[in-house]
Amino acid sequence: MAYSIIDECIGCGACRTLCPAGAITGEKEQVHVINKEFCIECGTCGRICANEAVEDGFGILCQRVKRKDWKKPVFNAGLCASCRTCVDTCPVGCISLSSSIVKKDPREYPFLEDPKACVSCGFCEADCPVDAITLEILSKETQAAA
Amino acid sequence: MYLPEYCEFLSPVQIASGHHVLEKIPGFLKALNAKRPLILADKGVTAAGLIGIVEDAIKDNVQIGAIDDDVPPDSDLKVVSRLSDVYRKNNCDAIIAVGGGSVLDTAKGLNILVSEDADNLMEFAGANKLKRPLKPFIAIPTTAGTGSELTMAAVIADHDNFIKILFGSRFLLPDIAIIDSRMTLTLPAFFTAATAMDAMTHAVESYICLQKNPLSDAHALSAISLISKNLLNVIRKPDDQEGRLLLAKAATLAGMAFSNSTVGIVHTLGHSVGGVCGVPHGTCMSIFLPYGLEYNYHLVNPFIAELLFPLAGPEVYADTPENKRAEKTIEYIRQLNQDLHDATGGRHARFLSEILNRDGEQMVKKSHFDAIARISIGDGTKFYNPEEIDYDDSMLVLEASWDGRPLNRNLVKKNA
Amino acid sequence: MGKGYMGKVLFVDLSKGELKEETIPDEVYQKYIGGMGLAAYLLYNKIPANADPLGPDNIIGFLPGLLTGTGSFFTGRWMVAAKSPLTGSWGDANCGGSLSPAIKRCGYDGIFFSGISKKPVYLYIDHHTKELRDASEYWGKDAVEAEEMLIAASGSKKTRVACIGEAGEKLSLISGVSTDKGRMAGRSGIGAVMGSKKLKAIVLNGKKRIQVHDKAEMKHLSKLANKFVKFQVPLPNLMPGMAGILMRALPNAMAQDGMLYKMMLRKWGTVSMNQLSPEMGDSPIKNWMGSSKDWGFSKSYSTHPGKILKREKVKYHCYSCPLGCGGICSMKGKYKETHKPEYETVLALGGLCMNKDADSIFYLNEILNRAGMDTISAGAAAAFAIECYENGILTKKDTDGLELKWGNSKAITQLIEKMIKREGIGDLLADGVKKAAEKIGKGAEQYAIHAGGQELPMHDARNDPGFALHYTAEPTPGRHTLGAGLYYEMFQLWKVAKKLPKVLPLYMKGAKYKTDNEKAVMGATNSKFMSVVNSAGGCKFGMFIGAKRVRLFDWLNAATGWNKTPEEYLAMGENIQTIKQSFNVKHGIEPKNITVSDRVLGKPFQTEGANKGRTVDLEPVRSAYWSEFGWNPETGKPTPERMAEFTNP
Amino acid sequence: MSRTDYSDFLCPIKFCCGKLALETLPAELRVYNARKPLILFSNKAVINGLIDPVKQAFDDSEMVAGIYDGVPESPTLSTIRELSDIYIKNGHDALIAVGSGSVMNLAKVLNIVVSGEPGDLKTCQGEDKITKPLNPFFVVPEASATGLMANGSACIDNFSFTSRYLIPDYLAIDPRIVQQETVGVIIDAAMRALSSSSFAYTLPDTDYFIDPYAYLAIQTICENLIPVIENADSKKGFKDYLIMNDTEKGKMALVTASVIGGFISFCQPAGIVMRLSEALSEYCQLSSGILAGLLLPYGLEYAMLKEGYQTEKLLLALAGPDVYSRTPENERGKSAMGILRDIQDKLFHLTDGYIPRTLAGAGISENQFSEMIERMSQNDEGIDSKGCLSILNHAREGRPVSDI
Amino acid sequence: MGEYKTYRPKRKILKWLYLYVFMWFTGRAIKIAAKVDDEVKKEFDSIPNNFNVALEVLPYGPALVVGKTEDGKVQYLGSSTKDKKIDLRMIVHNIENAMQLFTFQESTAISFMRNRLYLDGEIPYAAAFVRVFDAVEVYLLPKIIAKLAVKRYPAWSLIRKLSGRVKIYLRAGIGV
Repeated sequence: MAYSIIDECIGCGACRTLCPAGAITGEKEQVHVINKEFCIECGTCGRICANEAVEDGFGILCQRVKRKDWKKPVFNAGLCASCRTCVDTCPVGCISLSSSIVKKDPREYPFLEDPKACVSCGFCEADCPVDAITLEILSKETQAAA
Repeated sequence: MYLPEYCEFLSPVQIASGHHVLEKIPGFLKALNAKRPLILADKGVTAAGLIGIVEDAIKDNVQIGAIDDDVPPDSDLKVVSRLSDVYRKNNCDAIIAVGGGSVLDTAKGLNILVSEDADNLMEFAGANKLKRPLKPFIAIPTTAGTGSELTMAAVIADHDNFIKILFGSRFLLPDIAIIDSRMTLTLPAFFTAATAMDAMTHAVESYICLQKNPLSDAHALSAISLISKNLLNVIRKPDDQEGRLLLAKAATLAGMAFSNSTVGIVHTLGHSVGGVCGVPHGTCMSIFLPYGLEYNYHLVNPFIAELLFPLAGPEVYADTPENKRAEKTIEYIRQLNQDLHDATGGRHARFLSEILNRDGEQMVKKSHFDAIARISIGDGTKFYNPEEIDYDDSMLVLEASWDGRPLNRNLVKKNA
Repeated sequence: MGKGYMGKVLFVDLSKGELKEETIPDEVYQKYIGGMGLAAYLLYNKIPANADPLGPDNIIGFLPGLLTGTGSFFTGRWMVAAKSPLTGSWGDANCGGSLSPAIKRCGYDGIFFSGISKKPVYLYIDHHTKELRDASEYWGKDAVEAEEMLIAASGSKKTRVACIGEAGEKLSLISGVSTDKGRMAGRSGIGAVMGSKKLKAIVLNGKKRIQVHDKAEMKHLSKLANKFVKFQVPLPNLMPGMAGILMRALPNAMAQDGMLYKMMLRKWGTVSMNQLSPEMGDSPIKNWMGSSKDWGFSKSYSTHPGKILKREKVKYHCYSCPLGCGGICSMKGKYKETHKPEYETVLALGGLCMNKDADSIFYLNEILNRAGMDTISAGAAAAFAIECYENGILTKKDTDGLELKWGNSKAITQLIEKMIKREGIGDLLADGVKKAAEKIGKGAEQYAIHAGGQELPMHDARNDPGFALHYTAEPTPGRHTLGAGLYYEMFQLWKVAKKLPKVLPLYMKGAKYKTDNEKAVMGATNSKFMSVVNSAGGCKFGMFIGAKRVRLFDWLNAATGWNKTPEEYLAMGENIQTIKQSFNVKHGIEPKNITVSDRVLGKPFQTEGANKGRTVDLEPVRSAYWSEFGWNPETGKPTPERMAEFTNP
Repeated sequence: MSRTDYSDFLCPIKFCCGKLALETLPAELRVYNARKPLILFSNKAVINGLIDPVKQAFDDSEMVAGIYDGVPESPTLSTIRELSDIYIKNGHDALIAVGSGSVMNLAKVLNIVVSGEPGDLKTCQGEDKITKPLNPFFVVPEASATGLMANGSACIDNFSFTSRYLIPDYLAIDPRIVQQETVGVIIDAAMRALSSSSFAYTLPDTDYFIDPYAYLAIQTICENLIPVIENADSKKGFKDYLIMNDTEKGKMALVTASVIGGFISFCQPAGIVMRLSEALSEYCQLSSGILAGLLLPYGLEYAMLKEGYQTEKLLLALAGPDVYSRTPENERGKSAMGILRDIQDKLFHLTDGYIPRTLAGAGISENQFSEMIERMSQNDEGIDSKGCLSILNHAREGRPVSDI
Repeated sequence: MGEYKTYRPKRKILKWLYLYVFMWFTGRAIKIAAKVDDEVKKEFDSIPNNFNVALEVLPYGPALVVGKTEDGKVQYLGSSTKDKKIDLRMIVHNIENAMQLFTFQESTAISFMRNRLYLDGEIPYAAAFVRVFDAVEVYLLPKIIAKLAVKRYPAWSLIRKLSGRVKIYLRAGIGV
């Protein structure tokens, strides 16, 4: 069930720019609107909204989470079957494949190519057929290094 | 109070009872989101003009898909498939069945066909074959007695190869049962007595048989007290609407009781006599009821004693001493049969030899006894009777009930 | 509560340029699952009888499988289906890559195109818009280049493209559709249908979520399958070749367990068969004339698996595949890299034409992928031309000066370049061997090896009679993906479904050629199972691992919430086969006329090589196979009442 | 026409109580074609170790069960969201709630969400807004079950729902579940059920379909409440493992009675005693059930005088046909009230004073009564405040109400 | 907050084995009783030929399949109902209820009445089969146990009971 924005919205537009599905429309300082048909329930708007003006399908207000505390995917190459499901399901496309993850193994494994773009929606963790992905708060250096 | 080690109770049918309930059917249909019902009945019901009453009650705010009233006395596969074409042609989306046991069974079979949109009923024969709730189905019983609007079973005959097919599932139950006093107002005295005794037997047997459980007992007790208070004055004053309504409610309560605590020997023998000699069901019930109590006397006499209170009322109950109450109950029932016999001018039979058909011959003859006994030991209700029944036991009871003399209890075979 | 499928399809009328969505009721999915089944049901009803395959009435559909994107493994294949211009019958081709989930993420279980567009167009769908866009600037570009330009134009790295190359544009009847820079859906000449409609490509970038009934059960089953895929034993490079020689020598055959083939696939991919098949007699040599003698160990050494593996830069996994049999190889010359050529390509361009030169095979593989032409048909056409030239039917003048001799790789390369550009002899051969033989005449038919117009793939029926049955009796003739004796052994369906014949662990080779009813039952079960697999988007390499290890039916139940038994699924497979055959009957195909040349059936039998003395008696097994489906054993046609069941009201 | 003119009655619950009742869960799920139930346990249920018997009930069946233990006492919407996520992600198709009222309440709201979509929470609010039957919902009550689960209403945070589709489809009462319970809780549940069924049973114009349920509830409570409390903590002898002894049967019967009481309070509008005891329970530490028991005789006498409730019928249910037939016509009402009062006395002795004999013992002062009655009469005018005041005063002194 | 785990049901192997042995023995005993005891033979005459009766435990439990072949001979057809023509099924809901039945804590009628056992097929033949089942139990078990299993303990002569019991135990246990 799609998310919805309530009247506390001050129209700052943060969610409009960040929504991976481009489902949010609205003018500056006006109350924004989420288009039910396009919303993919990734929860980004709920996390980014400064004064918590976003309700999820159940009508529960979403809590704001500071961007640095957003949980990002960590890939366990031992379990991974390199089946590219996560690459395809990521709405912002911040996961891509590289064959230099496991030494002497020509297979391509996923890695978080663009940590800033990741909106911590958790689709990769939910869709991975072998549960090889866990969402964790990335420490400073791993975020910079990737 | 009797507390069994394990018991089950279910009666998920909505009961709408009162004097002007038919007018509420459009509301019920809307709640079940149905718009075009098919009304089913049999010749007897239309002859009594009941269809007219139902039609006028709902005509102005519901479009009736179709009205079909040639359902034969015992329902048949071919009739059900013909009705399914009528249902589909008029694209109905609900069934309203007005009538007795056979109309309700036909309606149940029809509901299977149209909801699963199959065309061969045999796929669903047997127990628990249905997997989903069926389309909306409202039952309006017109004989205050059979209680078949509350049973989960439907029996449909297949006349080509002479077998009766049993369908058993919770989804066969109607969504709503309408108890309207106008439906039984014009029931002649003889039928009223027969159906009321049928209801009385349901209540009494469900109180004494193996599946006895607290809830069905409570229903049985209130059914018995309602019938015994109202039966005789309804027979004497047939147009007493209040009495008719209470009798109809009693029949429904008895139906709830016996669909959870199944009946025993009275029905075992009743079905067999009905099958072999074509005697109406109610009549056999009233005849065999005292004998059923006497047959099981040695196992269940404390329960029979408890029946005296709803039957005879507080005064008689207080007067008869503890150990005599069971005898008194049986004697009271025989007396009730006798009063009904007089009130209906002799048409209400008190024992087998008295059963006469329309043109006066004896329907049951001693020569039938052998066939009746053999069929009775194969009847489903036999399992639920406290005491085992075999060929000789049924012969013993048939002999006794031929001329109405009480059953000699020590002849009954007991646990060796 | 998800159901695994999206419940909608998109119909595009190219003549009017309109896009119309159509919802599909749940009952249709319960009967035809999706993918191949859904395509068969819709196209059977919507393509009018004897419509011109290259005309406006023909409809081409792109469909994902039902299980695509649901968390199951081996289910990333997509289907393209239409009336085949090559065979005039039901045509379908399927391919891996990562297009299948992209179709589903646009919210559709199938995208269908009818009519003909006046100017070249391509369909663009993303989360917000779906429209036909002008493709004139891409028309004429080869498939890989067009794909790169279209992805750049769409502005998102996640866009997936399926497009045709030059061959499709030039309506070559052996052209196909390419995706992921070279994964080919090549058979049945579907590329020509796209070309005839002036449809250059479909460009998809949807973001819809795929909901599933029981996600936890899907993961439970996927982890089970992954355990078997990861089990690997070290294998030396020449092991397959040696095994081939051993299998040729032994009088009896061993029932194959899919795990062995899985391990070879995981290490080398399908090229692991490059030496094994010719040695054991599974590969046709020298236009089906030769035998394992002509293409010995030394000749096949140049393309043995180890050599191919050395060129492989990185392994390639299709979407949702844990096995990864593909690869990207580096190349010298004009094109720097190409998809690792498959076993079929290597044998069609190698053994079939006696061409030993591996570099030419790599180069031809790349230019054929870029042109969007089916490598098997191209190799078969080249072999056909060489044999005609050898027997004087084609003179030097006809071949514009090319010395078409067995193994002359330079001449073969130039011939195929001509076929792509339809120049001279190339124009003659670009429509497949059957049309070429008709145009040349002078008794060239005997050298044209095909079934109903479709060039035969690189599996010799004389070695496994199951192939002969599936080449001729199937609604789509000449296909090696639908079934064979070997496939039945590896599927191990008798472990999950009741009343299926079991395979003896060890049996005499002669037993393969007996025409008892059990062979027909095995063949029918193969076809039914593969219909279900193709409808669920499954890849047959995954299914080879074994039905109890890779549990397709349990995945289907968990994804959709149904509670169907394996027998019910096989019955649905039978339903889908019957629709395809009804499509053929509706379009005037006579199933009993679809035959293969005697050379393939071993009449007269070969005197040397692995298939020495082997002949295949096809007729009795074929009619038994047809009666398994309840079709008429003589004509192979379903009864009219059965066909009436499929016409929707 | 009098009120018997129209009555509408529906009890869709399938009761199943007794030995091996839990084992019937898989069979019952098969009837609904459900294959994967989600079982919710309250914290208390987990402490009492109820998980194992329920789990073993599913042994040797083809059903995979999802076990979620530790449903919080006061659930919020986010619990619903988490549970519905689990329900949908694991493809469950039926709900089984084990334990006390709060789990049942949560399960009903969860069933609304998972049968349709989360948006239904908003659209189905209020009275009878649910249009179609929901997914199967089974209930395995603990002895402390307050009967709340049997009625068709549920509420969470600020949403409240009432509909006949919320009533559970199946109710399994199993001795293994009903065993561990403290005496106070049993009494509270029993007295609440006794008061709601007594009012339903003695309605001026009897509703013949509610009567059997009410009659049974009253009869069971009177016969079993005292014996069960007396040997509540008796250990099970060897014989008891084979055949159920009376206290076990008694406990099961009491739970059935409290469930039926809950169901009746859903069919009938709440009686004067129920409303008063709800209000009173804020003023003292006694629970509303025990207060209802205290007020019952006085409330009934008042109702008989004011609206002509048939209290003489009550004697039949309380004492059985023998006593009923022997007491003459006019004293039956009085002796029924007498029985109710001496039940109260027995409870006073058994719980050695915890349950007071009369309202005085509850420690509520005079002016608190009047203040409470004003507050009550604001929100629903139907209250006859003078009558309530007299009931409370009589209850305080323990003097039967003889005049209004 | 609570945590969630799926519980995959375990199989009760011991109880299954107990039932398997018991049903196997009872099945063979029924076959022999049909030859030895004329009352049982009369019951089987009322059942038509080529008619199979199965007492089955859902979902995986053992079954007791007894039937009459074309020429009227009573046969014990093994303990699984897979691909056999079954005309009458007496289905026990789960293995616990079957244990109640076969450890005689509940008689056949009581377990039928408590809906632990339900019928799918012709009722008259089911009644006949239950009578046969009771007769065999009277033969096989001592009186105090048989009384629990049967509604009414028949008043058979001692000779008939003993001779029948010896024959059945011998033929069913050791004989073919």
